[in-house]
Order: sequence, then C-alpha cells, then structure tokens
Amino acid sequence: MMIILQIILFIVFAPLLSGLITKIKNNLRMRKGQSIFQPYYNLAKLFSKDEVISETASWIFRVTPFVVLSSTLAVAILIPVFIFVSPAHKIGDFLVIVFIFALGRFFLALAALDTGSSFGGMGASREMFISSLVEPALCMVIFAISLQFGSTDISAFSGMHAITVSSLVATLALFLVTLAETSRIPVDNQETHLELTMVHEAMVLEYSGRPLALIEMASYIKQMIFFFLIAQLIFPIGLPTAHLAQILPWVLWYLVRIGIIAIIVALVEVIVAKMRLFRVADFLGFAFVLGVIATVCVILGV
Amino acid sequence: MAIFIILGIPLLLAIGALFVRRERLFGIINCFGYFLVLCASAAIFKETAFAGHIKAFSNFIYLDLLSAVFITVISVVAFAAALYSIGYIRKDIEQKIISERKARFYYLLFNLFCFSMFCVPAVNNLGLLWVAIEMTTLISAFLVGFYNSKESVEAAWKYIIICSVGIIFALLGTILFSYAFSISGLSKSLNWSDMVPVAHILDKNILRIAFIFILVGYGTKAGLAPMHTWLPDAHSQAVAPISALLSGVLLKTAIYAILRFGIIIIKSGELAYFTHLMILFGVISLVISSGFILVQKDLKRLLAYSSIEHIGIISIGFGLGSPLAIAGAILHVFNHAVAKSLMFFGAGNIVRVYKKHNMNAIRGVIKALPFTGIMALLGVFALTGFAPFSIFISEMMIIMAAFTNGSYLIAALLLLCLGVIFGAFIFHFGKMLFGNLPKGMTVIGEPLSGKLAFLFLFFLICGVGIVLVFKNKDLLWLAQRLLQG
Amino acid sequence: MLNLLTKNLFLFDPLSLFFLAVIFIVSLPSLIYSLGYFSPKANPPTAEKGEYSAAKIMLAQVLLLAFVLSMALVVSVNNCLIFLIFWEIMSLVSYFLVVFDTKNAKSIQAGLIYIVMTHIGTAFIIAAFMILRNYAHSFDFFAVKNACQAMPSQTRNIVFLLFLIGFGTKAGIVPLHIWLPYAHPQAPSHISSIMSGVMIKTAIYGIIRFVIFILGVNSSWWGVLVLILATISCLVGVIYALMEHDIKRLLAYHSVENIGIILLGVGLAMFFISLNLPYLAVFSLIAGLYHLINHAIFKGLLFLCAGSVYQATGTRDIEKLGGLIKKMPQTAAYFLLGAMAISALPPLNGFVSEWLTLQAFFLGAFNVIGGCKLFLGICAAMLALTSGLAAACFVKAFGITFLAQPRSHYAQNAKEVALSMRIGMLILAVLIVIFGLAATFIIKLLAKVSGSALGIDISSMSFSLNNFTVTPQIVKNIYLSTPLLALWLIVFGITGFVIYKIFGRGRPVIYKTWDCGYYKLDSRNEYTATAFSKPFRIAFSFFLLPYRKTQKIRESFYHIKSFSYETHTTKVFKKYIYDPALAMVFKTAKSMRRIQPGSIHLYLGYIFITLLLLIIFMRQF
Amino acid sequence: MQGIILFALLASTYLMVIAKRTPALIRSFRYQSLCLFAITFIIALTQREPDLYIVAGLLFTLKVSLIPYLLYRIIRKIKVNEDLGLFINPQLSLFWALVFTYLSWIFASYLVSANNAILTGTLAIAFFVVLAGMFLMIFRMTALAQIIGLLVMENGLFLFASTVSGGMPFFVEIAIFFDVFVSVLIMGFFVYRINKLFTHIDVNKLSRLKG
Repeated sequence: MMIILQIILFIVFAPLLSGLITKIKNNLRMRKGQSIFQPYYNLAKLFSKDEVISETASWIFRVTPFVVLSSTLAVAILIPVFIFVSPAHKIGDFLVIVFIFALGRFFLALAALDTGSSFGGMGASREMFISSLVEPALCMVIFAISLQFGSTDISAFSGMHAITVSSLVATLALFLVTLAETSRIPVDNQETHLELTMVHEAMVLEYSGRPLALIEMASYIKQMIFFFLIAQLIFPIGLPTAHLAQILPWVLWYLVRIGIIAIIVALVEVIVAKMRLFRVADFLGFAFVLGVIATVCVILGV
Repeated sequence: MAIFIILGIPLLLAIGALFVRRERLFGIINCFGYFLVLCASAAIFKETAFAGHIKAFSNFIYLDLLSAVFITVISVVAFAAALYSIGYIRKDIEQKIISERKARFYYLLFNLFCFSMFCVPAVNNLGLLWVAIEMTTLISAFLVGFYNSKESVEAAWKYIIICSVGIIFALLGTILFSYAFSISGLSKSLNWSDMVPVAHILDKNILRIAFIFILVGYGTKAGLAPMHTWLPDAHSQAVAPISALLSGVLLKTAIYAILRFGIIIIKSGELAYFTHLMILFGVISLVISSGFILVQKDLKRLLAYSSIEHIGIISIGFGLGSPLAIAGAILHVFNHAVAKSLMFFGAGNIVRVYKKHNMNAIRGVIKALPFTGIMALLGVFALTGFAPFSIFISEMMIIMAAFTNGSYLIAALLLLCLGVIFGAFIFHFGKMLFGNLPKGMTVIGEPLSGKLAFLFLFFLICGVGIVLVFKNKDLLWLAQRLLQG
Repeated sequence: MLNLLTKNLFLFDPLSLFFLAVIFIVSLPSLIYSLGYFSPKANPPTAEKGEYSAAKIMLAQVLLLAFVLSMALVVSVNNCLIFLIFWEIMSLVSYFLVVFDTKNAKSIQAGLIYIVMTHIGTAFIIAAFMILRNYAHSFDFFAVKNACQAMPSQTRNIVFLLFLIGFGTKAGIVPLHIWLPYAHPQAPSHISSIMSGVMIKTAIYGIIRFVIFILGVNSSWWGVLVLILATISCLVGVIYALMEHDIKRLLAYHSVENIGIILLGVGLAMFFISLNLPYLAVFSLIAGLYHLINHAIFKGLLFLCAGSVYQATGTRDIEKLGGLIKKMPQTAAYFLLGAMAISALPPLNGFVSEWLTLQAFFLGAFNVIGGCKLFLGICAAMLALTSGLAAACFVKAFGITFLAQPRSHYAQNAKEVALSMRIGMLILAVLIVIFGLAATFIIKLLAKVSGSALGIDISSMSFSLNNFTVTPQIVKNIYLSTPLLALWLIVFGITGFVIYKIFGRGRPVIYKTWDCGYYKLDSRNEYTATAFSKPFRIAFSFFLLPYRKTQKIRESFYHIKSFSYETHTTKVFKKYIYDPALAMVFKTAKSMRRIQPGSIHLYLGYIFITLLLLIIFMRQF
Repeated sequence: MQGIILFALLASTYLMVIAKRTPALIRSFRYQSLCLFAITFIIALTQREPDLYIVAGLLFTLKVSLIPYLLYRIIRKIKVNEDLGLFINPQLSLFWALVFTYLSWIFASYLVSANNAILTGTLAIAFFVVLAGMFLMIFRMTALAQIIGLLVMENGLFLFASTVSGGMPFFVEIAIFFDVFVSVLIMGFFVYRINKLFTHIDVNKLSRLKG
C-alpha cells in the first residue's frame, strides 16, 4: 500500500520538478519559457510515438530501459516519505542505494555502446568516468552523515535533528554530487545535443518512443530522490504518524522543500558555466574534500 | 671385506681396458663392475653405521662413517657415469670424434681415476691421502685434455698446475701436523687414527697454521673461491661423464680431506677457528659463484660455477657445526653429486647435438631431445633447491641450522644467493630448453644406457628427498656419530 | 630436536575446509571446461593445427590435476615444512602450466618472472618459518601457535613483515604484483581461471593462517599497514586494468584489485582484534572471506569466458573484437553476469561482499575513536572509487568485446564454443546468482570459519535477523536483503514492460544507427577501448604517465601520406623499481666477471695472496 | 757443515730467482737438489737410518740427474727461444726474494721455540724455498718455468719435512717421490702438446677460457 502510494507520488511529481527547474531557468534568462508541465507533454508524445531500433543493437539495448526504470523505482521505495521508516527499509540502507543506481547506469552505458555509434561510446565513456569519480565523494558524504547519526539507515536522519556545521558541509558536498548525478550544469547539460558537451543525452541518443519515455521518467525520479536526500539533511522536519490527516500537509511541506532545492539548482545552473570534462575531476575532488571536512567536523563534534 | 671389492674392481677393470678389444662389450662389463662396487659400498655404509670404524692392512685402511658416506657417493656417481659412458663413448666413435684405441684409453683412465678417488676416503695415513688426491689430479688431467683441442689442453694445463700448487701447500700443512704430533713427544706417525685421540695435547698455534695450509691446499682442489679458478675451465672441457665425476665427486674428496684435518682441529678444542674459516670460504664461494652464474654464457661453465656454489653451501654447512648442519651438509654432498651429474649428462647430450657450448645459440632442446630436455628441466629445479627434490631438504636443514645458531646474516645471505642463482638458472635454461628448433635440426633418439643413467639419478633425487623427510631422526643420529671418527 | 614431522599431518578446521571448498568449487567447472578447450579440433583460428597434440593434452590434464591436488594439500596440512613443500610443488606445477605453450617466447618470459617472484616470496616465508621454529622447536602448527605467545613483540613484528612480503608476492599485492599480469594470461584459460581464482587465494590463506591464527595480532599497526597496502592494490589494479586491452591481462589486473578488497576485510579484522573489538573482527573477516569466494567464482567465470572468446576468435585484443553477443550469445550472457558481479551490481554476489566490506568500515568507524574514524572513512571511499572504476572497466570490456559491430575478421567469423565449455561456465554463472541471493546462509557458515580463524566464540553473536536479511547490528537497524531486492527489481521491471506493452502500437522499426547523414557508418566509426579509457588516462596521468608516439610520413609539406599514432602508459613499478634493481645486479655481476681474465699467473697469485692474508690475520679467526 | 750446505742451497735459490733463461734455471735447480741430497745424506749418516739412504739415493737419481735431464731434453725438442719471460726484472725479483727471506724467518721463529737457532734457520730457508718456487710460478711466463717452480716448491717442502719431523714415514716418502716424478712427466707431456697446438709455451698467452 505504502509502496504503491509512494511510487505514484514519485511518478506524478518527478517530471513536474524538472519542468519547474526549466521554467525558472528560462525566466531567469528573461525568456518566457515553456510551461511547467512540458515534461508531461513530452512523455505523452513519446509514448504515442513508435520506436526505431538500430540494426546493430542487441537485446541489451531493448532490456535496458526496464532495468533503468526498475532500479530507480527500487531506490524510490527505499526512501522514507510517508512515515518515519521507508516502506521497504528491510531491503537495504543508504549504501545499497548507491549500488542500485550503479546497476541502472551500467546498463545504460552498455546500451549506449550497443548501437555502435560513436556518440553512444563517447557518452558511455564520460558517464562512467563521472560516476566513478562521484562514488568516493558520495561514499564520503554518506560516511559523514551516518557517522553523525550512528547508522547507515536512511530513516536515521530523516527525523528531527539539529543543523550542525558537519551537516551543512555534508549537504554542500551532497549538493555537488547531485549536480553530477542528475547531469546538471556545470557537469553536464541536459538542454544541448552538442557532441562536445553532452553526456547523458549522448547515451540515450539512439532511444526513441516509449523506451526513451521510460528512461526520461527514470532520470526524473532519480533527480527527485537526490533532492529529497538534500532536503532531509538541510530542512529536517518531524515525521507524522500514519494518520492521513497528518500525512497530507506533511507531504505538501515535503514537496515545498524539494521545490526549494530545485530553485537553488536552477539558480546554480544559470550562474555557473559548464566545465570541461577533465575539470569535473577537480569538481568532484572538491566534493570529496568537503565530505572529509564534514567527517572531521563530526569527529570534532561540531 | 667389501673394501677390497671397492678398490680392486676398478684396478681390474683398468687392466681389462688394456686387453678387451671391443669397447662396446667392455662398456657393459665396466658398468656391471661399478654396480658391484655400489653394492659393496652400501654394505660398508651399513657396517660402519652400526659397528663403528673398520681397520685393515695394518692400519693402512681406516673406514668410519664419514669415509663410508663419501665412498657411497663416489660409487653412486661412478656407476651412473659408467652407465652413461656406454652410449656416450659409442656415439663419439660413431661420429669419428675419437678412435677405438682412444676409447679404450678413456676406459683405462676412467677406472684409474675412480680407483684413486676410492683411495682417498679409504686410506688412514694422511700422507697417502695426499698422494691419492694428487693422483686424482694427474689422471683426470688427461681426461680434461682428452679431446686435445686448444681449449682442452689449456684447461688441462691450468688444472694440473693450479691444483699441484695447491696440493703442495696441503702437503706442507700435513707436514706441520706431523710436526705438531712429533714435538708433542709421541712416536712419529701420520695415521689419522693415531692423531685424533691425542689431538687435545697438540700445539694449538702449529695446528692453526697447519690448518690454514690444509684449507688453502685442499680448498684449491675443492674449488673454494678464490682458489676455484681452474674449476670452470676443467669441468667445461672434460668429457661429459668425467665432468660429472669431477664436479660430483672429486671436489667432495677434497672436502673430505679438509674434514679429516678439521676433525683433528675440532678435537683439539679449536672449534670456533674451524667454523669461522669454513664459513668464510663458503660465503666467498657462494657470492662469487652466484655473480658468475648470473652472467654466464657457456653451458658447462654455468654448471661448473654452480658446483662452486654448492661447495660453498656444503662448507657453510660444515662450518655451522651443529649436528643439524652437519647432517644437512653430508646430505648436500650426496644430493649435489647426484643432481649435478644428472645436469652434466644432460649438458653432454645437448652439446653433442648442438655442437656448441654457447647457451644463446641453443634453443628448443625439449623438441630436439625430449627425454634429456625434460630431465634437464626437472634437474634445474632439483639443482636450485626446489621442493620436492632432495636438495631442497638439505639446504633447508642448513638454513635451519643457521637460524638455530642465531647467525641470521649467513642465513639471509644463503637465501639471497640461492634466489639469485635460481633466477639465473631458470633464465638460462628457460631460453635453452623451450622455444622452437633451430633450422636443419631434427629430433634425435637417445641411447638406452643414457636414459637409464638419467632415470637412476632422478630416482635418487626424488627418492632421497621424500624419504629423508620421514627418516630425519636416523639422519641426525648419523650426523652425531659422524664427527666422532 | 629435528622432528620435521608430527603425529597428525593434516588439519581440517573450518578455515581449511573453507579453502578446500573454494578450490573445488572453481576447479571442477574448469575441469569440465578443459575437455572442450583442449579438444584438438577446436584450436584458435590463428594457432597452427596440432598445437594441442593428444599427448600434450594428456600432459596438461595431468598437470592440472596435480595443480589442484597440491593446492588442496597446501591448505590442509598441519606442518610448516610440509606446507612449504606443497607450496613449492604448487608453484612448480603452475610454472609448467604457464610455460605450457613452449613455442611462445612470451610465455617463457612470463614463466620466468612468475617463478622467480614466487621463489623470492618463498624465501621470505622460509625465513619466517625458521624464526618461528627457533621458538617452537617444531613445525607443528599448534606447537608454533603456543610458542608464539611467549615471543617478544619485536620478533613478532619481523615475522609478520616476512609473512606479509612472502605471501604478498603470491597474492600480488602492489608493488609485488608484477608477475601477475604476465603469468595469468599466458596459461591456458581454465588454468588462468584456477590460478587467478584460487591459487592467489592460498596466499590469503597463508596470511590468515599464519599471521592471524598462529602468530596472533598484537599491535594495531599491522592491520593499518595491511589496509594501506590493500587500498593501494585496489586502486593500482583497477587503474591498470582500465588501460589494458588484452582481455586476459585486464582480468589479471582485476585480480590484483580484488585481492586488495579481500585484504581490506582481512586487514580490518586484524585491526579490530588489536583494538579488542571481537564482533567487528569476525564481521570484517566474514566480509573478506565472502569476497574471496565470490572473487574465486566470478573471476573464474570471466577467465573461462575470455578463454572461449580467445578460442572462438583467436585474439585476446578487445580492439579487434566486437559484436560477439550475436555470434556467441551464451558466452556473452555469462560474461555479462560475471561483469555485473565483479562491478558489484545488486543483487549478485560481488555486491553483497562489497557491501559487507563497506559496512565493516562504517561499523568500525562507529566504534573507534578520533583519527581512526577518518582513516577508515577514507579507506571506504577508496573502495567505493575502486568499485566505480571497476564498473567502468567492465562496461569497456563487455561493451567493446561483445557489443556493436565486429571490428576485424577475427570477430567476423566466430562461433559459439563447445558444449562442455558452456557447461563449465554455466555452473559458475549459477553459483554467482546463488551466492548473491543466499547471502544470509553463507554468512552463517562464514561466521563459523572466521570465528575459528580468529579464535573467537561466535555463539553469542547474531549475523542475520530472519533468513533473508543480513543485519550486522539490529540496534543500528541496518539491513540488506538481496532476495527482496531482486524481487522488487523484477516486479518493477515487469511493470515497466507492461506499461510499455499497454501503450505499445505496432512493432519497433529496425533501421541503421543514426549516422549524421554520413551514410557509411561501419565498425571503424565505433568507439574504441582506447578512446573509452581516455578520460581515465588523463585523470590519472600523474600515476600512469601516458606518452604518445606519433609518426607522420608526408609527401609534401601539405600532404601527409600516412600518420601513425600510438599512446602508451608507463608501468611505474617496473620502470622505477624493478628494472633499476635488476640492472644493478647484472652490473655488479659483470664487474665481478673481470676477476677471471684467464691468466694462470694471476690465478696462482690469488692462491698465494689468500694464503698470506690468512696467515697474517690468523689471530682474527 | 750443515750450515754451509744450507747457505749453498739458499744461494742456488737466489740464483733461480734472478735467472733469465731456462737453462740457467734448470742448472741452479740441479745445484739446489744437490744441496738437498747432501743434507739428507748427512742426516742419514748421523741417524744411521737405512730408509734415509734410500731416500737420498732417490733424491740423487730423480731430482739431480733424471728430472733436469728431462727438462733439458724438452728444451732441445721444442725449439722455442729459451727466454723465461719475466714479469719482474731480476733486480726487483732479488728484492722480493730478500723480503721473502725475512718473512720466512719470522714465520719459522713463530713456529719453533726460540732457543733452537739451527732448526729455525733451516725452517726459514725451507719455507723461503717454497715461497721462491711460488714466486717463479707466478712471475715467469713459460710453462717450463712453472714446472721448475713446482719442483722448487717441492724441494723446499722436502727440506721442511726432513728438518721438522725427520722426514715422513718411509713409504709416504717413496710415494711422494713417485708422484712428483709422474707429475713432471705429465707436465712435460702437456708442454709438448701446448707447443704443438700453440707453437709457443708462453702460458700467459693461454687465455681462451675466461669469465
């Protein structure tokens, strides 16, 4: 029951988030910009189109969208949204999330190589490069957080807690990681299809129609999950008991928090310029260092 | 009296070699003769091991466990060499390298050589011991210069001159011993069995000097660095079976001589002195030989240097002095003799087929000579002390003893040098044995006798290695009895 | 005093049994596989006919059996000397297997490097045993164990270092790993899978048995040292693997990496023992052992797959391959499974053990104080980096080898391999899944093993809540349930598929890959492995020191007829440690050679001088 | 009486050390052996031991007459130039000889208790002769010189033996004589061969086997 609710929540709101970000960005750039609901229109359009599959592609290419989607959803049910503990918290903890995302990414990269177009290969190479550099930073952040809350369980820090220096630093690090993971500027740029800059888009270049829709959906959800994690860290709130009356306003507040994160991301995307690929190493290195600092702060108890 | 068989048969064969016309037949007779010798030596070993020492010929001949061990080693290698010679010499004749007459000459020398070597551990009188060893030099000089090429004659010359010089110092040492004996107011005698009981009352200073002469003198013959210089020349030029005898046994006889005097030194309460000198020479030999082995190009010289290395290990073993080390060293004498003979036989076959000593020009032996190739490959591992072959055990014992004595430096050095030498050997032999056949080379069959010799030795290598792990108690017991005399 | 042997020659405690299990789990499939691999008709296209004559195959099988047997004996004897003997036999047989292809100069060189490195390692082990024997006066494990209690800590440290170097050489810890990428690729593939899957594990056995079980950890820097070395091994191994395009060498480098991960578990165990945290010690040793057996399985599988690819195509260079997933679908599937497992993707076994290892770090960090927390954290982060890079590497390995279009005639006419080979691979593939899903049971078993290895009573410790969920510590409510995870993944996957079908109208259109209008898109346009690994090459250039060779042949200033471009990476350890050392040794040897110029007078001089010196310094002796 | 002979022996040894050509060397070797014979004979007279007479006789037949004859014969057979080929010129050799004499004196006095001067002297000379022989072998190029050097050492040894311990047991003595004789024969044989193969007997040029 909870699981269904939660998934529906994610599926419903994730595209909206992305639409929101795009809208804000456009407005900040003094453009009118598309409507917030554009992502829904896109998805609908993609679902109605029929797909083209490369003749060199193998079953890997066909199976990938489902793997990506299912891995993302699997993470989605590990996140405590409605009540204090996540609906499926017995499955795994914070670390497991990292590994599950890796699963989806692995297949996406393979699919990109599968079609034999050099864009795909390029995208796969870059994606794996970035993600493998994200790993240590993310791990360090998780380390700092779990050290602070004494457990790698996500629910552990979903509750009410004081904002300390360490959690601030950790949040910053997590934020940088999120930019990389959700293929945002300065690491990647979702809006362009210029082969010099694109990473995620290059991987999914060969996809069309419904599979593309599924992959897009998955990436929206992934983004929402990461925003949620940041939100939990920076805007801690008490969690309601299982009464529906309490849940609804809480869900609202929950969305608001995520919205705020989205706005910040949009701002960052507007002010910052995209980096060269090889600068990303430094960028994520910085995130890693922040993680270390956060850990030190925890150890010092500030 | 087994000792008569041991000394007699070689002489008889030597005489026989002059008269028996057909070398092929004689080769087989020879082989049987040495088989008898082997059995006899086994009997002697048994006797001495339990009954203590044997005397014969009014003290001319004196056998205790030590001499029994060396006699056994000699007879084993001699038998193998005799076996191997059959095929080897015949091939030489077929290939017109030597004539029938020369073949008989070879057998004559072979037997005389063996006789002289058997004399060394048998005699009691130290003067005669000296004579016997000098005899080995003189006879084997012919065998070194056998092929009468420039190299072989040069080698023979160096061999005979350097060894004679060394041996003269040995004689000087012997005289000094007898001097020490005489000034202690005892009746004039050079009998070892007379000297040992009174060793403690002899003049220490003279003994010390005397032992230096002995060590340098017989050390030259034993190939201890830096007196080893004749050894690679001689061994690389000699006839293959003789090379086996030279480095398998001849060196050991010299070691035996050193030990005889060493026992007197020890009995006179100068253990530390003996120990230090032996270890010193052992270490020098080990280090120098490992260097030479690393950059060697000539196959037979390589093996010769490895003999120097093993002599070094043996003398370290005796130098360490504890029963464990002695056991290891004695064992090593045997194991090295066996393994080295095997390698020299292999080298002999290889050189015969490839017509050259230079290892860089030899490739794909396993293809050209499958049997020899495999044997050589296994032999390399046996020689460099790889389990499960017997040398591993003996080296292990010596290293163990080094650790137990707390002389960690020596142990470390041993391990280091053994590592280097192992690497060098695999490096050289890996290139030689494996790889493709050179052009125009065909697969050649090998004589049965040669194969038998290989198998005999290889059986000993493995067998001893495995047996000794289980029989070590008795071995230690032997070792303790060994230096009692 | 020289009792080399003891009454009970064999020891079958849980540790030994565990390693026996590992050995046979990997060896049996390889044996099955070898039947097909060695069939005379099924030669690599490149190798000339009759490469494997009947006699040679016979020999190979005998050696293989001897190899397995020797390994089994190594892990089950109860006596240092016998251990040493079987250890040497193992090395010897494996050497013969490495140089099995005697015509190939490469394999001879590989064998040389391998056997020499091993022998050096053995020398260290011998030294350690001898020191131990001085205290125990026996080679019996338990006698030694008892003697170790009374040993001064200085000696213990020395012995520990000797063991670490000795076994580290065999295990391939950086910087002692250099033999591994040479030796493993040269052996026949099923042998490589045994060598890489099992043989190097015997070294881990040695470390656990002799350092933890017998010697006993007494100072915490041991664990720290092992952790540091392990971390370095992980990173170096995986980075080199990324640069590697010979598929078997690539796998060999991954062995270095995985040995690092295993040692992280072991090192943590040592660390926690010295801090007296028994529960964590047991837990992290479980993690290590779990990864050990996992690595044995999936690395075995991957090597077998690589062997199949080699046999089908005749090349090991992945730049020449591609599109094999259509030619040999089953092999591809197995390889994919193995790749997923080794890059720690849920819900397979590699994921479980890496999660356990990370968890061990985290739980440890909760319990230690101050700087140790940070140290553990950074180690954990490095492990994460390693797994990320490993994933990247296997995307490359699988993608370039099996996907897209064939890059050369090698891959063009490849066929699926013989049945027996496929069976061999299938068994291991199944095991991968089982070890992923049945984590809790296996952990229960491993708990016994590590408990007995560490000499800790585990009856009071709980490692699993219900039968499907791993819970290191309930109080911290940390859970992992691979079956559930797998279930959900499948459910969601099906959901996605259903949605796809519901909205679906008509069949998908099959058409050429989009080629920007350049209508002749062929395999030459594909992304190569070199290109794929370029970002990593640049990011880690400080360590890899890449350099390129370009050569232009120009007709005129304006027209370049041909242009060749190569890029290489510098093997740091080889170039800056091993080569100079070797050069030095040879130099000294050469200079030593000068003392023997062939002049007999000089030789006589030596004798004379020796004599004089001895007489002069007689008093010194 | 003995003293004079010993001195003569010493002188003959010096002559060998400074000798430049082979015949001279052999001649002085003959003198040396003669002195040795004389000493043995005197000891035999004084001690009235039948063995010693035989030993002396052997000494005369072998060392004084037979071996030098053989050596001369070799020289005549192989018509190489009779130059010894000196590494060190006679003057320097003489200097070294003096040094050796001094060394051997020290050595001798170390061996025997001080009061017995004559014994010490004999020992010193004996040891010096050995050293001189060694010197000849090291610093003279030709093969013949080395043979003679060996013989000289052997002489010194004999002197040594007969002085310190009144000679060896009889049969040993005989065996040693026999041995020496055989060795000389064999060496001569090899000298022939060397001359045949290399057309010279300059053993310093024999350096094909090295390293």
